This record gives sequence, C-alpha cells and structure tokens, in this order.
Amino acid sequence: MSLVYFIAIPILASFLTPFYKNYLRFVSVLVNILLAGFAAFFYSRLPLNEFISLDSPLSIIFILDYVSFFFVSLFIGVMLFFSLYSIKEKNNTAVFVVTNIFTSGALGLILSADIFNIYIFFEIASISAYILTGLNRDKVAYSGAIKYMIVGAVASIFLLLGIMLMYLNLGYLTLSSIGAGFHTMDKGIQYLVLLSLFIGFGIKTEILPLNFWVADIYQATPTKIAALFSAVLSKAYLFVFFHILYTLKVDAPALLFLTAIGLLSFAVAELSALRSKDVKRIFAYSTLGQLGVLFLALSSANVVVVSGALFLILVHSISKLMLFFSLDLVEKKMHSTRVEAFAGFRSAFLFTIFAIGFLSLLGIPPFAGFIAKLTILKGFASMGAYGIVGAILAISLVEATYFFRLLSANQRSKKTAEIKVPLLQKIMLSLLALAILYLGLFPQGLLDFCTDAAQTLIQGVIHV
Amino acid sequence: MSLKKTVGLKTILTALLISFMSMLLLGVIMNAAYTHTSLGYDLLKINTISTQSANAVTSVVTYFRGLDTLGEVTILFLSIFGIGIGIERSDRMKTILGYDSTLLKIGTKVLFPLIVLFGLYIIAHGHLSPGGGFQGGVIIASGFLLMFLAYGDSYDLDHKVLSLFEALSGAGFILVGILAALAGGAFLGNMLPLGVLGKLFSSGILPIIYIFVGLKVAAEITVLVEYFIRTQDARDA
Amino acid sequence: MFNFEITALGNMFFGLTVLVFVSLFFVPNKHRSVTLYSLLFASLACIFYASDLITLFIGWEIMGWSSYFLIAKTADKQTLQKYIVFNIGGAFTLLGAIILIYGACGSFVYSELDFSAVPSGQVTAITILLLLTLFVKSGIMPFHYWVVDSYSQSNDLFSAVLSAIISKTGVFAFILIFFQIITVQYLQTPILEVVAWLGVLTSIIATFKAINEDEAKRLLAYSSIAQVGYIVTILSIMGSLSLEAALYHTVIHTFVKLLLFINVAAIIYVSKQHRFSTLGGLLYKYPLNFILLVVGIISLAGMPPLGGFSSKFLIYTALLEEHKGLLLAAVLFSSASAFLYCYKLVYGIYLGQPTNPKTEAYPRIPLRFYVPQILGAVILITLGTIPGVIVPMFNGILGSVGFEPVLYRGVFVLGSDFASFNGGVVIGAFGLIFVLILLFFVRLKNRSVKPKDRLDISYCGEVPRADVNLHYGYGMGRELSRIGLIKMILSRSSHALWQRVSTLFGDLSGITQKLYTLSAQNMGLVIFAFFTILLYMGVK
Amino acid sequence: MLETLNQTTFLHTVVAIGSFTIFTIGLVGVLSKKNLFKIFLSLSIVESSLFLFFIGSHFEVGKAAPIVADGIKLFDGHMVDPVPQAMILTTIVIGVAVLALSLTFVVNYYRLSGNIDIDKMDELGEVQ
Repeated sequence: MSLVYFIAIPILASFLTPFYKNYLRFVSVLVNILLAGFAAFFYSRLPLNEFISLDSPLSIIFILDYVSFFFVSLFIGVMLFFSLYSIKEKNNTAVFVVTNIFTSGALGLILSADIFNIYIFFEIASISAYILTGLNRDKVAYSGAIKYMIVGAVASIFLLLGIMLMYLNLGYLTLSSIGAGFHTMDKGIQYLVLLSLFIGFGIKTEILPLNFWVADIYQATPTKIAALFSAVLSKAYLFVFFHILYTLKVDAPALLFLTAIGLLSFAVAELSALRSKDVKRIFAYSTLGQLGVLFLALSSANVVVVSGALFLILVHSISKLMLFFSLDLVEKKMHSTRVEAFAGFRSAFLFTIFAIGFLSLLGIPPFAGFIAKLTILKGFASMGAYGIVGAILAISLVEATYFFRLLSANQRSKKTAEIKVPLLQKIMLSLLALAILYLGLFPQGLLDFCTDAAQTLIQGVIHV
Repeated sequence: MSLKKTVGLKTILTALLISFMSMLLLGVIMNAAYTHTSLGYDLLKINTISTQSANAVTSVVTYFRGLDTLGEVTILFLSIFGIGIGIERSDRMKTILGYDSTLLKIGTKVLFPLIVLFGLYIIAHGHLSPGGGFQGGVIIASGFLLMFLAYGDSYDLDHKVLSLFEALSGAGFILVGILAALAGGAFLGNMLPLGVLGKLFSSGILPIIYIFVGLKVAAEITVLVEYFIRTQDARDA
Repeated sequence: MFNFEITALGNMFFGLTVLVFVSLFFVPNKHRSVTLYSLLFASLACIFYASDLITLFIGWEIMGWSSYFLIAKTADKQTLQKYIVFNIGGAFTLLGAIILIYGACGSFVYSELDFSAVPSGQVTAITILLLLTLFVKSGIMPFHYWVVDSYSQSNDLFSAVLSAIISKTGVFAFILIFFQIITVQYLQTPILEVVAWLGVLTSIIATFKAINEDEAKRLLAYSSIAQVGYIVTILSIMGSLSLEAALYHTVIHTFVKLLLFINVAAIIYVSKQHRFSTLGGLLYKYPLNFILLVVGIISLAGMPPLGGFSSKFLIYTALLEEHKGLLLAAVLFSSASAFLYCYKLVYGIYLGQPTNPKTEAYPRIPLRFYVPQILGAVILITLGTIPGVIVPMFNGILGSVGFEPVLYRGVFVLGSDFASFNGGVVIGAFGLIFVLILLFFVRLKNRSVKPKDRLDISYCGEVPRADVNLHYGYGMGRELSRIGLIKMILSRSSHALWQRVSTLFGDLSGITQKLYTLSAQNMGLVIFAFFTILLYMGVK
Repeated sequence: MLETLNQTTFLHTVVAIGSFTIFTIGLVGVLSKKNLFKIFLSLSIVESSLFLFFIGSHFEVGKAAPIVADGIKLFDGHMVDPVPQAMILTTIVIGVAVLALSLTFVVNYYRLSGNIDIDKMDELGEVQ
C-alpha cells in the first residue's frame, strides 16, 4: 500500500472522465469510499512515512502521523459526504471532475512533507477552487473568480519566494531538513522566509489583513461549493502552515504575533457579520471568525489548546457543511440568500438543522462546539492567558447576536414558501446533526485522539 | 497633459511602496550566503546508479521528483478543463486568426508531419539530451497551431481522439506509478532494467513517463490553442 | 462531564421545580411543546444536581436556549434578541468564571475546589463574573433589560415558569458558588456590600415601575425583579439566618408567582385582555379567582398572616441582627410600596366597573387553571400557619453548606433568638378579626345601595360625562411621578444605554464591512503594504 | 575588469538586482493597471522575475549543464544543480496553465458584462 494512492486515485478518476462521462458522480462516490478504506487500512499502522520514487530521504516524503491522519480522514469524510449528497445531480460532471482533483490537492497538502511538493498541491487546490468559484458561469461568478485568481496569484508568488529562498540558503526541500537547518541561516533570511510563508499561507488561511477578499468569493461561489471551501480548503492551508511553523521551531514572539492576529481576525470578522444582510456572507464571516480562533489556538504551542483547536476544526467542518447545504436548499427555493429570503421559508426540519449548526458554532452545550471551545479555554486557563479567554467569550457574544437574529427572523416572519426537503438530503443532514450531538455528549475518544495529534503537530516533522 | 493626469498619485505611491519593498527584499537577499551542498548535488551523485539517464534534469523531473510532475500535469489538465467549462461551443465559433494563403497551406502540409516527428523525437530523447516531455509536447502543439493558422475553419480536430489521448496519457502516467508500487517498489519507482547510459532504451521508467507527459502536454496545449484561436469573437457578443 | 450528586440544596430547588412543572401540566396551553419543556426540565435537573461546574454550565446553557425557543413562539424579534443576547452573555460570563476557577484550582468538581491558595485578585475577578451571570438571570439592574419584555410577551404559562423557577436558578447558583464553593472567608466584603445595595435599589426601582405599569404581566414581571432583588440583598449578608431567610423567600416567591401568573393567565385566557385599562369589575364573575389572587397578593406584599410574612419577617430579622439599619429601611420602604401595585392587581382586574362591554360574554375559567393556584394558596396558607415546618429542611441545607443551623422551636414558631413569632397565634388573631369584619359587612350589606348604572356614583360628589371611562384602577400610579425622586426613577431607563451599545456595534460593523468589499487590486495593495511594514520592522 | 565580471558573486548580484527590478515593474503593473488583461500579464511578469532570480542564483561560473555529453563523462560537482531547473520547469508550466485559465475568465467576464476595468467590477459586495 502506498500513501500516494490518496492522491493518485482521485486524479486518475478525473483523467479517465471521457470513459464514463455521465456516471462520474458514482465513480466519485466509489473513489471516496476507496479512500476511506485506505484511511482505515492505515489507521492501525500510524505513524508512518513513505519515500516516493527513490527509497531514500532525498526523494519526496509523505508522512501520515496522527495529526495528518486526522485531517486526511476529515477531508475524505467531507468529500464522501459531498459526493453522496449530490449523487442525484445528473448534469454535474464538471463539478465532480474538479472536486476529485480538489480532494487530491487537499490530501496532498496534508500528506506531503516536501516544501516544493506542498507548493504543487497548494496550486492544485487553489486552481480547483478558482474553477469551482467560476462554476455558475455568470457575471457574478466570473467577477469572483477573477478576484480570487489575482489574490491567489499574489499568495503563490509569496510562497514561491519563500521556497526559493529556503532552497537557495539550505539546499534541501524536505520539511525535516529545513527544520534542522533553519536556525543556521542568516537572521534576515530567516525572517524573510517566515514572512513570505506567513503572507502566502495567511492569504489562503484567511487571516485578518489578508482576508478582505473572502466574503466576496463565498458570495460568488455556488453555495454547496462554499461549504467545501470552508470545511476543507482553508483547513488544509491552516494545517500546512502550522505544520511548517512548528517544524521550523519559530520563537515565542512570532507565535505571539500570530495569536494576536488570530484574535483580531476573529473580532473583526464577527463584527462585520453583525450588520450583513446576506446569509451566505454571514456564513463567510463566521468562517473567517472561526479561522481566527483556530489560528490563535493553533499558535499557542500548548497541547491542550491545540487539541481543542483540532476538535474545533472537525466540529466547524461538520457545522459549516450542514449550514451551507441547508442554505443551498433554501436558496433553490427562494432564489436568494438574503436575510429576507431566509426569514421567509417554512420548514421545521431545516430550522432545526440551522439551529443546531448555529448553537454548535457558538459553542453552546450539549453540542460538539462546546467541547472544542471548552478545551481551548481550559488550555488557555492553564497557560494563565485569561485575557484571551475573556476576549474569545466576549467576541462569541457578538457571534451569538447575529446567529440568533437569523433564527428569530425566521421564527417571527411571514412565511412565503414551504420547503420540502428530499429524503436523501434529509437523511444526510440529520446524520451530520446527530454527529454533532454525539460528539458533544461523548467526546472523550475523539479528544484523546486529538491530544495525540496535537502532540505530533507541536513536535514538528520528525521522520519515523 | 500634466504628469498627474497621465500617471496618477495612487500609481506613484504604489510604485514607491513596491520599490521600497523590493529594496528591502534585495537588502536581505544579498546578505544571504548561498549554499554549496544541496539536494541537487546529492542527486547528481546517485544519478548514474539509480537512473542511467544522461540528462540529470530529466531524472529529477520524471523520477526523483516525479510526483511534482504528476501534480503539474494535473494542473495543466485542470486549467484546460476549466477553460473548457467556461467557453461555450456554438455554431458561431470561428477561427479568429487565420491567413488564407495557398503557400502557407501547402507549406504547412509538408511541415506538419515534420514538426510532430520532431516533437516526438524531443520527447523520446528527453533522458539523453536537453528537452523532454514538455518541450516536445509544446512542439507538437505548435504543429497544430500551424494547421489552425493555415486552414482556419476548414481544419477540424477529432475531439474524441484528442480527449482519449488526454485521458489515456494522464492515466498512463498514474498507472505506471501504481504499477511500480504494486511491483514492490515505491510509487513511480523504477521497475524496469536501467540499461546503459546514453542508449535510447535505457533509464528504465524515465522515458515511458516522459512519453506520457509529452503526449499529455501535446494534447492539452492543442486543446488550449483551439480554445483560444477558435472562440466566439468577443466583439460579436 | 455529567457528574451528579444529590444534595439538600438541589433537592429543595428541584422539588420546587417538580411542583411547578407538575401543576402547570394541568393548565391548558396553546403552545405546548413537549420536547422543549422536557429539555428545560432536564436542564434544570442538570443544574440543581450537578456536582461539577461543567455540568452546571451545560444545564445553564440548555436552559437558556430551550427557553429561548419557548419564548420565540410568541415574542417579537426585538424581545427575543434582548433575551438571547443577555442570557448568552450571562452564560459566557459564567463560563469565564468557571475557566478562571479551573485556572486557579485545576479542577471542575465542587469537592476538589480549594480557594485557600488562590490570590485575592483572582477571587475578586471570579466573584464579579459570577455576579454578572446571576444579575442577568435574576434581572438585577441594570441587567434587567430583557426581563420585563420576555416575561410579558412569552406564553402566559411560560411566564410563570420564568418567574417561579428560572429566575431562581440565579439564586441557586449564588448559594452554591458563594456559600458552598468559594465560602465566605475568601470573598471580598466591599463587593458584597455593593451587591446588597444593588439588590435593594433594584427592588425599589422595580416596585415603582410596577406601580406605574398598565399591563398585568409586566407588573408581575417588575414585581418578580423586585422580589429577587430582596433575595439577592439578603443573600449578600452571608450569614446563616440570612441564608435561611433567602431560602424561605425563594420558596414563598416561587409559589406566589406561580399563583399570580396563572391567576392573571386565567383572566387573559377568558378575556383576551392584558391591560388594567381594559379590565375591571370581574369580582362577581370570577369570585374564586379573586380569593386566590388575594391570597397571592397578601403573601407578595409580605403582610401577616400568610406565608409572605414569614419570609419577610426572617429578612428583617436577619438584617437587624447584622445591624444593617440602612438596608433594612430601604427594604421596608420598597416592601411597603409594593402594597400599591398589589392593590392595583385587585382593583384593576376585579373591582370597579367593567370597562369592556363584552365582559358579560366572558366564558367560565376552565377548572384546570385552578390546580397550580390552589397548590400555591394551600402552601402559602400552610406556611403562614405553621411557618416553622420547613425550618428543619433549611437547616439541612445550611448544614450541607457549612453553616450553623438556626433555632428550631416547633412548627408554629419561626425566628431566631433575636426575634420570633408564632404563626398559629398570628393566623388565629387575624382569622378572628377577619371573621368579625366579615360579620360586620354581612350586617351592613342589606343597608347598602346598589348603583343603578355605571354613571351613578353620586356619593362621590362628581358626575362624570358619558364618554369618560370610569375605572378606579386606570391611571393609578401616575400621580406618583409628581414626586421628584420617584419621577426621576421612573423617567430613567436602561433602554437608552443598551440601545447606544447596540448602535455602536452596528456602526463598527458597518465600518469593518467596508474592508470586506475591497477590490482585488486594493486587496493586493493591502497585502504588499502589510508585507512591507512587517519586513521593515523585522529588518530594522 | 573582465575578471570581476566573470565572478560568481558579481553575476549573482546582477541577477538579483535585475530580477527584482522586473519584479518591481510587474508588481506596479499588477497594483495600478486598470485593465484586467494587463493585470494578469503583470502577474506573469512577476512570476517570471522570480524564475529568473532562482535560476540565475544557481548558476556558478565554470559549471556545466547537468547533462552527460560532449566530453563530460561523469555527474559530479562540475555541473550546476539540476533541481532548480526541474523546479522552474514545473513552475513555468503551472504559470502557463494559470495564466490561460485567468485570461479565459477575463474573456468570459468581458463577454457577459462588457467591462474590463477592475475598478468597475461591482457585482459583489454587501447588499443594502
């Protein structure tokens, strides 16, 4: 068994599209099931690494340790869910061609421990995202895609600059050798490399001064695809960034800077959502806010906080899938994602799903978001960082304001349309809601795994 | 016209900012000490033993860092696919660049097979001399470009064949990699005899991969050329 | 997570919850939602029987959002927004306090928390955060902004739950955390003084607001705020007698509010009228309801001989014993003023003449409305007669939180060494006087003249015009605002403050939103400028 | 004089200054041109400048291309590092792909909206 199958098989499925043009959706489901099987196969063999093509550390290295396994299984789960959820959409071959490659791009980002290889997967994931943004083929979509491409190109320029500088000064590309040699470099170069990586990945992980494009992109993207951006894409970049950061063993002031940026990002994003009148943009802002929390939690270098952040990543992905997919159903019926449209639908099922999603994102028990938030706060308390605890709670209150405004808008407005949710969608969405409830009530198993994963992440890349 | 009107204050400020940034960047970069031990030199040392390829760049591209190349081929495929989604095929499609010249038509008829042959040569000798899959692929595509330019709308590509080429060459790359993994080695590892340095049939898996890459690139770039040269004229819309 | 423990304190509060829920189960309810009510019930059990702070918090939050969805069935958007923002905010301060406690003591379990090594600054922070939570839940000013609207706009039956039980969770948490977990010795006295005064001020202000109120349920809501204000004041004395007084008042207030809210709910159910100005003259139509209301308001005003007196007596005694003369005066003032709004309830609904011409057509009150009312009345009368009967239970609670038990001298006697009274004697004396007065009136009845129509009030020396609505209760309390101090109290409102906060955040949001609509090119400029600044700072 | 010109460090300096000049020119184009085509072409220029810098920085005086031919029989330290060349080869193809895709988007956008000015793209934003 090879780790490359995680990447090669979805790409293969997309390459061979002409042979099963109209059945690609089934193939995608099969591919994702196959990948889930691989993940299950590797679970008992953790942690492991694999040299690609040349059996020596000089070649590209893939690493599957606890933390990358966490992300790999999360992404496969999300993509499997996505492909099952849209299995009835017959005329959507294009989406599946791109999402398959998108999957392999995201998985490659997680698995690869070679900085240039990471750049390649970074590009694969980004380009699939550009295409997915332009998928609606109207003015709005192309406008979004163009904006995305300009900003994305800037990000890849910075990443490329960082990689080039590292290769120029160190001569190696694997994360572990870069980590070993990083502190032997000239101080200025060290700083420049870190800065380029921060800007390159910061744009993609949607961190404060670099995230002003995000809401527009989410608005332009088809709603279901926006769920993938929120649940998979930004998480993949986030992981890679911190994987590299912890491998490079950056010093405390740099981490503190990231913490501050994360907190600021959280605050500004949640504040912006307060007066927004478009539900899709509100969800985008909420994603930005949660990414801010993740950023500040992941940069703490504390096992408890990081494990909470990993838990939050899972919960946030599930919640955002739920919310965006439900919003998609609303959008199909009401032909708009504005708050007025959101207020006008009648469906007890969808309302429940929205309520559970919101409560979970807010970190309100008994839903899983609470466990994540509690773990993060507990960790900060044990570090003595009470200011951060207070700030997170205060900003969460702002978040609560707009989420409950949406709920009460729907409850107390005149209903103009009744939404009948198809059975398949109903089952799939209920599954997500149950998962959130289950994780909220019985989090221990996952928390233990997250703790292992957090330890691996903070340690940085070490070859097995 | 005053300078302010032609250039604008914002542009000047932007230029100042960027120049300042470049200056800072240069200042930092000039300080750096370039390394003399690197991955590349290590790979050079083992190149003969592990690939028997005369062109070290080819070894790196197709073998040592074959996965990067797979990713790159994927990106190429993805972009062309994305372009294909965006461009609607309709009857109003026409070649927007075309020269109606008999001389060109006849010359092209003679040149086209030669160009394709040359492209194939470049691809096949990627492991022996400068060149390889990308270069050869683009040369082949340039042959098709010539055909489009010469024959205009009367030249028709068989899209079925083209997409089959696209699919099979890409899939072939991955399947070779998987076969290598199944044969017991690493993904994209060498499973064939290496042969003797300098011979056409040498270097094991390398030429095979480069052939797939070359065909893939040729097919993709041809499609790209067709998309761009034969679109609904933007001015019509 | 989810560790439970049966405690005397929990038993008491949970017992009250069970009684209220069971009795309310009989009342007809248009918006009955079994899921949400059972969720609420479970969350209350979770709060009262928790043995670690996280379980408490989980119960607290579930209580918050399940009651949100219950209120959402009837309330308008703004009320809902107020309710949820304040309650979630309160819950988050609770979470903040819990996290602080965890940071200081390293555990969530009650029995493992030890504050001996915690720096006093941290204890102060914890105390303030917790107090914020309790203030929000119990509606202490200025955090009462959400209370009145939510009480008045929620479903009639759920208002009773809100007032009788949910406002008490704040009291419960106060006792649990300050008395049992942190314990008196580590608390800061100045903070408690402030709390005591906040409580009593709240009760005074709320009392006057209630007097000025025209809507029955809003009046009861203000009254609820005022009563919980007393409880908070007396709790902040932190003595064993004061704890007993607080517990006693909690029990009394629970049943008083259960009785009164359902009483008013019954009237609203039959008449569809919420305002005193459209009610009146219902005495002969609903005499039983009237009698139950009288039982309720006598207790609410804290007059002898019913249960309300017993608890007020204990409150006064506790204040006196601790030599809190000023506080006592304030409590007495507020308590005496409370009589005015109690009177309004009687007059506005039952006395005077019906202002609504359809009064005759009102249907009978369904018998099921009487179940909780009679339960409340029976308990109030019992506690008036044998006030000492629950003292042993309170002593159990006092013992469990580490306090000296108070003196117990049989079921009839309540009080301390300092002062005590015999419930049997009091009720006997009042009963005797009541019977005498009743007899007097029965004798007088034959000699009284029945008015012929609503304009026939010639005894007043003034004949109103036909278009004047004659209603004694209408506009009552307006004249109060001529008094300088009271006018000031009434004209001030925290509305403006919270409105300003909300506008401020709205404006900030508008500003930050502008950032998120930058064009790609300006976005690029931002990125490069940011990079340049960081680079410059780093290189320099 | 010619000796100085033929030194590796000098060449590296020239490459660095030259490529960062192109870098600046490209970036100014990206940030101040209004035409979407010009913006994407400028981005392409910026990328090219980085390629130039990277490849140029790995050239050392006296070293040959990493190919065995014409008298060079062995792979050893007398050849330049092949990895940057392979990396740039890969990156160039990526750049081409991205450029093609972005230009297609621009063409499509122009076809639908008749607008090619970046300042007039107002399809997205907060609804009022």
